[in-house]
Amino acid sequence: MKFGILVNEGPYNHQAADTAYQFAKAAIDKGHEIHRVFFYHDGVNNASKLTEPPADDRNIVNRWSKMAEEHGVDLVVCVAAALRRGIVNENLASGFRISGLGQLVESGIQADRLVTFGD
Amino acid sequence: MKFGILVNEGPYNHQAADTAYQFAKAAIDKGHEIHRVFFYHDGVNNASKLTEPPADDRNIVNRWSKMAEEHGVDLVVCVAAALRRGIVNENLASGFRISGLGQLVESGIQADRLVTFGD
Amino acid sequence: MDEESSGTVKKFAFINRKAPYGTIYALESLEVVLISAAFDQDVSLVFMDDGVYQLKKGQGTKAVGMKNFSPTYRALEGYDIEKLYVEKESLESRGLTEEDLIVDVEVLTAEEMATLMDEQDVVMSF
Amino acid sequence: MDEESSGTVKKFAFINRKAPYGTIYALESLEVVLISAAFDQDVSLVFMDDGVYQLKKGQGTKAVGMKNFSPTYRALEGYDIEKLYVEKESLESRGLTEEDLIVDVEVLTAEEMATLMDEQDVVMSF
Amino acid sequence: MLHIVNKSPSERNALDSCLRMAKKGSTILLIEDAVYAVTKGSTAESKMKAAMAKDIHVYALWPDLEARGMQDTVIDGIKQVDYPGFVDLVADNKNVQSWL
Amino acid sequence: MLHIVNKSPSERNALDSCLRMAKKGSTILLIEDAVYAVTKGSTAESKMKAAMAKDIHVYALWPDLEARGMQDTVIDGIKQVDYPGFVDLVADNKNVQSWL
Repeated sequence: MKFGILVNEGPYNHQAADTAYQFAKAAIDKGHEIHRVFFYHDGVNNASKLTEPPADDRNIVNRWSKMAEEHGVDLVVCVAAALRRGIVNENLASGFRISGLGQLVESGIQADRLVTFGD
Repeated sequence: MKFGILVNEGPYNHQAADTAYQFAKAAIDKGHEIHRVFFYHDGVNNASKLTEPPADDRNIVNRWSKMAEEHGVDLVVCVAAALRRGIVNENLASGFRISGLGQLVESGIQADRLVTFGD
Repeated sequence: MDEESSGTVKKFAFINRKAPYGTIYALESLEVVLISAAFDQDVSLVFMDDGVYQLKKGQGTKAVGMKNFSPTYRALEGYDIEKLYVEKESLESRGLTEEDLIVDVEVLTAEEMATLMDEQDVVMSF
Repeated sequence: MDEESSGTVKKFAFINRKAPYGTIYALESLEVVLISAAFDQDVSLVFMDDGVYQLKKGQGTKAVGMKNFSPTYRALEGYDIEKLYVEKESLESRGLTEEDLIVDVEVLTAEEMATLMDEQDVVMSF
Repeated sequence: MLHIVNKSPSERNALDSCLRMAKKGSTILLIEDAVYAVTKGSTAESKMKAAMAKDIHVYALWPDLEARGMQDTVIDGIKQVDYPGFVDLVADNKNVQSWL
Repeated sequence: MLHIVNKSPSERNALDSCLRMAKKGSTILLIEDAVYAVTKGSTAESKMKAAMAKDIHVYALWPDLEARGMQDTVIDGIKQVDYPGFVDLVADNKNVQSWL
C-alpha cells in the first residue's frame, strides 16, 4: 500500500516528528511504500541541516536523510512555509527538496492513505 | 522599570513572538528598559536570518534586529535549544547573540519583572 | 498537475479546529485549500470547535500587526470551492449564529458531520 | 555569574503544567532548573495539571526512541533543589498518589499552591 | 499578582487552572486566543462573571479582540487595554505568571 | 474510519471532539499524550469505557504508554499496538483523521 505522510511540527519541540518517523519506518519494514513525506507549518524545520542535538539524543534530521537515501523516500518541504521559517537551499539537509503545496495535494490523490502528524 | 522577556515559540507559527514584540515595543515607548529578551524552546527560531515572509506580511526577525539596533536591546538565544533546532552563528540574524541558560536566570534576577510568552 | 493524478477525483476534507491568529494553522490551511482547487478534486471545508471563529465577521488586525486573511474565505467561491460546513454545536456553544459568519455555510449537526467525514477519501487536519 | 547578581536572592518558581515526551517543555524546563542552581536563588518547582505526569515512576523510552530524562529529577537534590511541590487536585484527578512519583514532593492544595505562587518574585512557565 | 492567559477557553485547560489559583484581589489579563473567554455566549462567560464577583480584576487585550472580530460582544465589566496598558499591568503588579 | 488522537484529555478538547464524531464501528487510536486517556483513574476513563460500550474500538500505542510509565494501569478492553500495528490500523481502515 502507498502511504502519504504530512508532518506539521518541527523536530524536538513536539513528538509529532518522532511519531511520523517511527510510522514511516514501520511501514517500510512491513513492505509498504512511502509515497511522500510532506513537511508543512513548523514541520519544515525537520529539514535544517544545521541541527546538532546532544550526543546522547536521537538525530531527527539525519534520520530522515538516511531514510531518503536508503529507501528513496521523497521528502518535500513546502516552499511558502519554509521561507517564513528560514529553511532555504543553503541550510537544507540531504534528501529533502523544496517544492509547492501542490505536492501535498498530489500525495493525497496518489497515495492510498494520507496520515497527518501534528500538534 | 527593567523588564526581562522570555519567548518560547518561533515566529509565525504562534502569536507569542508577535505579542512579545508588541509588549517590548510598548515598554520602550513608555520609557521602560528591556533588560533582555531571551529566546528558548522553538523561540530560538526568531533569530534565523534566512526567513523571508511574504511581502505583505510583517518581518518578525527584522523587527527584533531593528529593536536591538535602535534601542540596544540584548537579544539572547539559548545555545542548547538553538543547536537542537539548527540556529547557529551561520544563520543568526543581526542583533542576536547565542549564549547559555544562565542569561535567562540572570535576567530573572536583575530585571524587575520577567514576562513569559509562549504556547 | 501531472498525468497520473489528472484522472482521479477524490473526496478531500480540510478540518479546521483552531482559532485564527493565535496560531498560523488557519492561514496555512487556507493556502492548501486554494492550491487544491487546481487539482479538480471534490473539496470540503469543515469548521468545528474553535475553527468556527475563523469565519467570524469584523476581523481587524491593524493593532496586532498581522495580516487579516479572513476576506480570502469570500474568494473561495471563485475557485469553485463551495462546500463549507460548520458544526452546529461548535457554533452555538460560542454564542455565534450563521449571521456572524463572513461567508455562507451549511450548518450540520454532529451526527451529519460525522457521516460527512466518514465519506471522505483524504482528511487533512490543521 | 556576574557581580551585579551575586548578592540578590529572589524566589524563583518554575511551573510545569505539560506532560513529558509529547512536547519538549518538560525536558527543557529541567535544563533551566539545573542552571538556576548555580545562582544560589530560592528555587521552587511546581508540578500541576499534566505536569505531575513528569514525575511518574517507570518511564521507559526505548520504543519511542527518545531520551528518558526522568532520572534527572532524582539528581535535583544534589544541586540543592529540594522544594518540589505537587498540586493535590492535579494528582488525584489523574488517579495518581505520591507513591507513583519518582521523587519525594510536598503535596499542596490549590489554595496553598496559590499562596506559594503569590509569594514568588519570578515565575517561569513551561 | 498578574495572571496572563493566552489560550482559548474551549480548546485548553489553562484558563480553568488559572481561575483555580487566582486569589481575591488578583488580576487576570486575557490575550491572544484567550480573549474569546470574555465574549458573550462563550462557554467561559459564566466563569469570568464568577471570577469578577470574587473580586478578581479581569482585563482583555483589545488588539486581540479586534483581530478576531470579537470587539462588539465583550461582556460587561471587562476592562480593555492595549499594549501600553499591558505594560502598566505588569509594572503595577509585584509578580506575573503566564499560564501557557 | 480510523481516528487518531495525540492530545492529553485533560489539557485539550481533541479527544472530546473525536468522541462526538466517532461513529459506531469506527476505531480510535490514542498516541503520544493521548494515551493518558486509557489509564485507570484518569478523567477520561469513563468516556473511553462509554465509547467501547458503543462498539467503538479503542487502541493505544504501547511505546507511548511505556515512555510515560503508564503501561501498568491501562483500563480493561483497550487493545495495545506498536508502530507496525499502527501501520496495520491505517491500512485496514478506508480513511483516517488526525484530531490535532
